[in-house]
Amino acid sequence: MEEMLNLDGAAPATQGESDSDPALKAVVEAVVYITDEPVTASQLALALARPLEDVQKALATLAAEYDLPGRGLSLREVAGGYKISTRPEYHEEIRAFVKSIKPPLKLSLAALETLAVIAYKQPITAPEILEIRGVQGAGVLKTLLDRRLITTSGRKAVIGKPILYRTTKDFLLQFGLRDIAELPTLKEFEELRRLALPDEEPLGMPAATAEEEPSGHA
Amino acid sequence: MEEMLNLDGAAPATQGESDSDPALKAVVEAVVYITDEPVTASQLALALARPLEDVQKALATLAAEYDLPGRGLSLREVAGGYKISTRPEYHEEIRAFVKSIKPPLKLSLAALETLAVIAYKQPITAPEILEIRGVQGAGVLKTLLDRRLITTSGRKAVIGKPILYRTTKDFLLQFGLRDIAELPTLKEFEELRRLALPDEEPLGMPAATAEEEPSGHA
Amino acid sequence: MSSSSWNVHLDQYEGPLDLLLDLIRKQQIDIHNIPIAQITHQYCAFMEEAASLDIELSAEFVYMAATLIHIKSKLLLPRDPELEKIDPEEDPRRELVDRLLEHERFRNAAEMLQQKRMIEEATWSNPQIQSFLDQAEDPGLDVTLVDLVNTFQTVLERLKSRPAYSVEREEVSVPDMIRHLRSVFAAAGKTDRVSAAKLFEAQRSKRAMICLFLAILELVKRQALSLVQGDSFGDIDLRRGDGFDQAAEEIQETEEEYR
Repeated sequence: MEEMLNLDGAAPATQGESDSDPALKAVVEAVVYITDEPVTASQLALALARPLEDVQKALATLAAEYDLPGRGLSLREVAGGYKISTRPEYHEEIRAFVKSIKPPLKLSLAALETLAVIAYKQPITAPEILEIRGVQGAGVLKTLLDRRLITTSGRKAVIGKPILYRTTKDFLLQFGLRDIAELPTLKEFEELRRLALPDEEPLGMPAATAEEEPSGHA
Repeated sequence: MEEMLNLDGAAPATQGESDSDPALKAVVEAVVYITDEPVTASQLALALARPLEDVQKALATLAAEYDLPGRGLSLREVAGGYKISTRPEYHEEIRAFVKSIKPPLKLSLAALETLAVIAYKQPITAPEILEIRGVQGAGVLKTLLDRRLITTSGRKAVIGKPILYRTTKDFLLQFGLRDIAELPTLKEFEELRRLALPDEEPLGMPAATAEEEPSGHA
Repeated sequence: MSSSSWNVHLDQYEGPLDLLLDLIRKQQIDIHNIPIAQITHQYCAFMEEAASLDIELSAEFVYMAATLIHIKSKLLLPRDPELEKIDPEEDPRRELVDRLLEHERFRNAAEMLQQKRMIEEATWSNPQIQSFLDQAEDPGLDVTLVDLVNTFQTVLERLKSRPAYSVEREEVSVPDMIRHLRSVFAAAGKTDRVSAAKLFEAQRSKRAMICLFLAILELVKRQALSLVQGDSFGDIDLRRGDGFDQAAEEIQETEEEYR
């Protein structure tokens, strides 16, 4: 809120604008608006023949401005580039107006788990995935490949030369991730559980989800 | 202009907010963004179940905000409705940008089929490709040659001495392969297709390979 | 915990790790100190229940049961305290616990991905790049390696479903082509004329063309077939003669003998 006032009210002339060239910011906004693939700072710098830092500054300013309350759109970093989209909280209202409803990406829990294993352990082979998951069933790999969420990534130099798999840019796009490093570490998951453990009884947070989730997704 | 001043300058704390509900303004912005046809105030009022005046006020506020310097987009009334578009003064830059982005490799289905046959059966002659595909595909080879995805590779020692084709280094680069041996075999893909693998590998076996890699991301 | 309280989930355990984890978490058992006898008992009860309900459990479930029993017996076996001093044995449950914890982490990660996906699904973009693109551009496919493999599979499947004579070209012979000619004329009906060019164009291999050519030559020689040309430089047609069927049959027979 304070930030908004700062930017919007107090500073049409000075502060809000001073840290990034308004003309450059305007062009950058226009370009990000039209592109279908997230656009990177270096693509912009190259095409507009402007220093990379200036472009980065413009993008940061824009992202902050879109982040203000009272905005229905967001400009954020996904899959290494920037894109404009509507905010998830207005999902219900917007739905009525959207022409091309994107088909919901229905993934089974098995597919999501396999995807998680690949995301964290990539590049990884099918036998390794099966070993971690403790189940046979490479069927989900085909689903993930067909949906372009994963792709092959060479072969592992062990007997049989099994194919290695890794996640794709589409994976980042569809899950709204900046890059693979944005995923919380597996250790963090452990800590979340440990933190939540003491009051397991009353709230039962992680235990409850562990119990109920399978029924929901399966 | 007056409106803008009103909104922006004079009223950072109270007034700017008071004359339009920020949540409504946000939804309206999102909807105007998502619709391709200009959307009217009454359409919005109906769909969002809000009084027409409130919607009109939100639209006016939005239009004024988009009109501020440093914006690359405009939200204005066109043909009785509102729509968001890029500002004409940035069209040159947008076009330059669109031209600069390297388009992803796009191939017609015929070209992709031919490329797939060459990749798996190389070196191969044009009649042999035709034989496998069963479809006449004039010009496709030329497309692939022009894009440097395939190249000629001598002639086959049969009647007519037809030219042999093979894939190139560019092909490997394009598909992220180190060498052609990394190409997944059809058998491997066939196996993925089957939902559950028969227990070819006792569960314990792949453990050895998995253990080599616990360093991953975890 | 009675066995009936988990049978609602029978079909939901994708693998034994899922089941074990659920047993442990539901009973708030310390995962680092699993009462292996109790868990093994419950696990086996679950398997019996599945069997009684005719639910087919995969081989991994059986394998896990064996693992549990093995751990249980190892724990029961008294260790020589002197030996323990020199070579302290690792807790036999250790490996299983590690696997369970890792499995749980990925289960949580999967849930996290699911949430991220739900948020992403609730956002929309409306790129306007089309209005800045060259309209003439070829709307091709944006291809990946997976597309390449899938495409090749499609091509091969199509190849399999094509008529046999064109597929296995090594098998094509002169008698095959005579048979082919007979069926073509049969289909042509009363006209008795067939375009030679079209016949040749329909062949998918050089060998097939040669066999067709030889078949025609043979039939012409026997005057069962004649070649007609409407006007100079016009298309050449094949015209069926009176003895066509008989001659065709004879050639087929003799050729067949040489094979």
